[in-house]
Amino acid sequence: MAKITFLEAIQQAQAEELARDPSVFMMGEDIRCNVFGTTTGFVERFGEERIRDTPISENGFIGAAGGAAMVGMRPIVDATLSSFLYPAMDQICSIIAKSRYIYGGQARLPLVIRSCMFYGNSNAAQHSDRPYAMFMNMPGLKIIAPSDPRDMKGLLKAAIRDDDPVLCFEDGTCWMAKAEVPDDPDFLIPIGKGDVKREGTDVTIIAIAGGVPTALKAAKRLEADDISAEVIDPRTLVPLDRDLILRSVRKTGRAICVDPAHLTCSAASEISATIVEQAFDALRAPVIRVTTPDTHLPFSPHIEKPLYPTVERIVDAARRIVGAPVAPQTV
Amino acid sequence: MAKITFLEAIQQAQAEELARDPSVFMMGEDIRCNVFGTTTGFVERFGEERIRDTPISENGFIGAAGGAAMVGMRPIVDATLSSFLYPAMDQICSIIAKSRYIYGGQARLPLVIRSCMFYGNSNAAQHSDRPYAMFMNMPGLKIIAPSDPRDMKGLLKAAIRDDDPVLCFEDGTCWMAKAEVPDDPDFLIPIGKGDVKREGTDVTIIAIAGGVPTALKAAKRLEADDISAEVIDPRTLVPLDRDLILRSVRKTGRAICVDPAHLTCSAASEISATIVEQAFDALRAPVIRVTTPDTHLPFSPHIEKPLYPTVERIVDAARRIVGAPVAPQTV
Amino acid sequence: MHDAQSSIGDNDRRLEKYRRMQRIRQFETKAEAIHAAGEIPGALHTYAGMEASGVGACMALRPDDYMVGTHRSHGHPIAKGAMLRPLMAELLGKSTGICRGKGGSMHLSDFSVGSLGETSIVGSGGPVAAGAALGAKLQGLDRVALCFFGDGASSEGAIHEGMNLAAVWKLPAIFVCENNRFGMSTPTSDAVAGEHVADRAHGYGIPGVIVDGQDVDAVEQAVREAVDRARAGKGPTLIETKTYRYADHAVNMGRDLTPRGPEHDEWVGRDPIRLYRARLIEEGVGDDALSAIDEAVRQEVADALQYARDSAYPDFEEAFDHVFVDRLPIPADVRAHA
Amino acid sequence: MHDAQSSIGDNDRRLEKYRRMQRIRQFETKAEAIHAAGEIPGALHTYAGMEASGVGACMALRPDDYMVGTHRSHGHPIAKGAMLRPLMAELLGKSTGICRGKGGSMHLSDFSVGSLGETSIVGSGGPVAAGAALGAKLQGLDRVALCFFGDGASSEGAIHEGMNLAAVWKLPAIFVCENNRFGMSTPTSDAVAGEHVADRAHGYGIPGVIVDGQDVDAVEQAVREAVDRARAGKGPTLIETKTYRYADHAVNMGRDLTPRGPEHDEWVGRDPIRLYRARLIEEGVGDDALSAIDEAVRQEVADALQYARDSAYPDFEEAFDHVFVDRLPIPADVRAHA
Ligand SMILES: Cc1ncc(C[n+]2csc(CCOP(=O)(O)OP(=O)(O)O)c2C)c(N)n1
Ligand SMILES: Cc1ncc(C[n+]2csc(CCOP(=O)(O)OP(=O)(O)O)c2C)c(N)n1
Ligand SMILES: [Mg+2]
Ligand SMILES: [Mg+2]
Repeated sequence: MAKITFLEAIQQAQAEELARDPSVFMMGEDIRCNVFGTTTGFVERFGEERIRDTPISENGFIGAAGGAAMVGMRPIVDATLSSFLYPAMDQICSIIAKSRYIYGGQARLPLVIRSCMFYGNSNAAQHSDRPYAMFMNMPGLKIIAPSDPRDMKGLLKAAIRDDDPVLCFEDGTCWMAKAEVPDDPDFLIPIGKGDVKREGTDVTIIAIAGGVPTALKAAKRLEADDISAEVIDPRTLVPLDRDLILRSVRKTGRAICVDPAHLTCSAASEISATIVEQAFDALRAPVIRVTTPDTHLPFSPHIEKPLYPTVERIVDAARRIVGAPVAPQTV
Repeated sequence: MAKITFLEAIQQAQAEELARDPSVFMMGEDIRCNVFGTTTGFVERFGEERIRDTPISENGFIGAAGGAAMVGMRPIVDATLSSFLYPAMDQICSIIAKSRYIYGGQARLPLVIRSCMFYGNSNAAQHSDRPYAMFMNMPGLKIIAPSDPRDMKGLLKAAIRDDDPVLCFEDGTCWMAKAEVPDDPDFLIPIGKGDVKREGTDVTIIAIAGGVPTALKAAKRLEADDISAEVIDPRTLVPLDRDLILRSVRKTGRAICVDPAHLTCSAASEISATIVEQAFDALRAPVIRVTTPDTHLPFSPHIEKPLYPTVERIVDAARRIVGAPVAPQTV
Repeated sequence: MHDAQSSIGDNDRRLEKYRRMQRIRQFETKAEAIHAAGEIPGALHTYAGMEASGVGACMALRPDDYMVGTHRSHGHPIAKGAMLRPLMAELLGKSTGICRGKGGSMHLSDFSVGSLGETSIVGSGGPVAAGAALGAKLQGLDRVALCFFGDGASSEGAIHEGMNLAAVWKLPAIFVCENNRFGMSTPTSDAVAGEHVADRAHGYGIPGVIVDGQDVDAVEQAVREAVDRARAGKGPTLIETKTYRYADHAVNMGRDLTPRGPEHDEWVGRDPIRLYRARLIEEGVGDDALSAIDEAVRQEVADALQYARDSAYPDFEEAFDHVFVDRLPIPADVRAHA
Repeated sequence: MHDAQSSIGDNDRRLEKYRRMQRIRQFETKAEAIHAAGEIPGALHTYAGMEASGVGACMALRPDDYMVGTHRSHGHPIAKGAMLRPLMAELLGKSTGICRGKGGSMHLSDFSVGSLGETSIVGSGGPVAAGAALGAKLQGLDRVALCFFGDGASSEGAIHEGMNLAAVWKLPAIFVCENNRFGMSTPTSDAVAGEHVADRAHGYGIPGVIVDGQDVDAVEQAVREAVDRARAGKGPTLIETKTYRYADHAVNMGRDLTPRGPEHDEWVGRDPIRLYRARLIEEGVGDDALSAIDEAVRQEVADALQYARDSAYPDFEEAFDHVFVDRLPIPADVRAHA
């Protein structure tokens, strides 16, 4: 066990799997020069054939990952930022998500597409995307969105070993978080299993990616109001651990979904809809979504920052549904 | 008033707006030859400059629509099938949805991107997409998804006159439906207003696109059980007429969301989440989603067809939440 | 008939080319008939007129080489040596189909003969082929990956990106543009800038070759040179086969939307199978031998159809297979009414 | 200084070129300093070393011609004649910024000088420029649309599709590839197949021109020929300006990731502004006149910075403007805590 950052966890997971399995290789734009610290020492250790800088052509190299996977390789694609997945939607949706199905199981596509959600730092609308919900609507893609170094490492390693395509969304606001992470080279976190990050009895806060630390802070703050919040991190968005969420909501009777992405058709919406469909009998209050509203993200910092879920908004939502007094709101 | 089909409604809407406004023009693959009957007589009437066959390069010509709109044109893009929007996601999400915002209002992008959801006819997974939910998660795009010829015509005309980019999803299962449609060249249906397709008191069925006729049939069938179903068609998905939906659910206390798209992060999920968030007090039963499950669509007809929402599934859902007896289910 | 191509002797090789073209033609003639009779659901895009392009190209490949195709998917796998039974069963949507009834006419991909997808999203095979070539290179195998795409597809960004990637990484890939003069109803010259698609090669610093797509030997020769180059680590080649499709974009759709010109008759006059048959006879191959092939293929096609008809449709559960490696759970309400 | 370019006399035109290059250089030098001091949020990609490319190209355009640029967005609008105050205010995220604080350093697009977006998604300007050219054509205007893109961007499908579309429709578009030898840390030769990006033109049947990107006159001349061709309805041209960026991909990020070679010093020695200054003096322009411009620009930049600093930040409500033409409603809970 060592205390490492989220970025170091990515680095370790990749290094261990590259060392373990010669069919694993990496490609992406400018990965050799190790801009963010996730490929430290890789060229020296694994060589330029396995650590490949690509042309700026996301559809081309992400599709090529699909082709390489079909012939037995296990590519890890570093797509840099999630905003750069749009140019590759063709290959992700029509080839990677569907080839196994449309050819009746003849194809196998073990590959990982990593991308960072790089929001909150004045990168403006074209660089601030958090688009996992789009991909959740497309069958055939597993999706992980870890919120701490331990989950990051265990899930990424599991993703690299998984025989299905996995999209890995890495929340830039979590990059510098540190945690104890096992050194065991076979430390894996199973894809599809959520985690209770904090136990509680009055309200369940289901939080995604960068929403998790915010939710944990809110839970702490709610202690002062004598509100006991349980915080659940699904960690994997597809398949979603609906059972864990429902179990918790059946216990608390209340739910808040915290999601740094846009509101409409979000993962938060999906979780809310699942709860009302399957745990209605247990529900004692509306399910509240605390997300980024459906506006784009502006460059100017002081109008950008308040758009993301905040501790205050979560605390208010919790107070409201638990029946505690809430600060007055203007509409 | 004349009785026309859904396809004829598209044809009329386009013809009228092309005739009305010289800045309107059309482009798309093979539109001149009028494969589906939506451009009958257009080349003769409006000329090849305004009715343009494009190369097979969706990102190129959809982006070009964005550029043309920025300089004062009002392009109508016929993207043929919704499955072909993926290659154009880059331009749709990064340019068309965001340019007005990122340049602080300097740009205006009045354009319409039409595409048909061509499912249910053995077109297999790569040609059967119904991806509107993906675009609902991206701010900056208005989205219409009409279910009958009248709405189709009125909404498409409104979309062409709208100063924002509008995606128009045309449900192939509605193509041949006929209805009375006004001849008035200024007949418009406002974007953002839903419609009560049938009044009822026991349960609200909110249905989308091709789900509407199915829901109406189910409502009829439910009469036999003495269940009075109200059927609401949002018609526009962005902006969504949340008020209309909530008003109805507050009246009936029950809701079913019928959506021919995949379940996870669907429009149905969004509607359900909205209901539980804002009309929880009125809810007397779980909100049920009747959608296509999260599998791809197979070619073989008799395993494809049962995947879409059926009258039976809606009827069962209604019975279940109204408290009537339901056929037993195996899990 | 799906032996290792490399072990075929010279005479056999010629007969095998003839046989594969016949198999494509007869398979499709039958398919078209039963499609018209309503026995095949969905659209049917035939390859008639283009057989020399697919067969010539695939005969230059080894069985373990890879190939990626298009929506016009019947010709490529047969050219690469696929058996007809699973292909015909697929057209009928049967569970014995090569894609277990999931793919249908646009997706007759047989992975056992190296086909890595006949993808119906125009242009989308480009990156896949580059990736398969990359995989072979990383594995130290001397396999190549061949990508068929249409003239219309050349306008797609995916083809550009696939070619640039293959060229800059010197991947063992061959890009074969089957220029049949139309993309649906659009003449190539209305959609594709430049005189020849092969001219694009110059921009990537790779060879660009134009070949008579009705001459199976010429196509084979051109592709063989590209394959040799690819195996030698010298990178990809772009080959344009000038060819022609006889039928409408998709058959039995009503009117033919293809705006054919006066050159139509000339093209039909240069039928690749008839041309090759004449050449073989000129070279001394007996008419009998060829007619025997025709007859054997007729029987093979009839057998395939019988097999397809006798096969069962997939069970409903199978709709939930192959989304992932593990079968998906089936929602109770869907199952209840399936 | 943002007069109609076409009305500038020959001497003025030369001084104007010099002035615009100076405006870019000094604007960025100042921006870099205050970015280092933390006054500008986000990343800052400077254009230093490339001024002749942008200014030469834009001086061949009319004020009413269109232009689309990139993430390296300071140079293009200034080259096209934009005022500095709203640009500097934008860098500081102020509501008086050209994008009202929504865009920042990567998106300094000034629509009033014909700029239709400096888009930070690499390659995404290609289709937009083709579309603007199409719009001008449909409107019967003789305007052209110029698209700046990088060597790295040439690998994107969007650039290919934009060029093919423009070529096949003979649109009045000019594609200017600013080849500064790197895309981030990647040398052009590692990412872009073929010797020159301009070689791609052959595949589209359009002229491909290579020009010294450090020579503002040469760039202007090359672009002018392309513009004339475009206005005459003869379609697009692809021009590659061979140039160089001095700073790291984005400045103040720590270490310079650009793997520079021995040619670095040579490039720096061919500074486009110094070269042009020397040429003008050789041609008889007085050193005083040029120094007066330097000084005037210094004052202009200082004024712009003062203006930017004095400006207010946008109100929170503005975050909900410009998603659509009508302002979005602000959710109550978001407003309550903003
Ligand atoms: C991305 C995409 N756009 C459009 C289509 C519709 N479409 C199917 S085939 C076809 C024409 C293809 O032309 P070409 O590439 O020349 O192949 P051909 O049909 O001539 O063999 C089109 C436009 C599609 N399947 N995929
Ligand atoms: C689609 C996309 N992919 C990747 C990036 C990240 N990125 C920003 S600039 C850049 C390099 C661009 O190189 P080039 O086109 O040569 O322009 P230059 O920066 O050299 O001016 C990259 C990879 C991006 N912004 N957009
Ligand atoms: Mg063709
Ligand atoms: Mg560059």
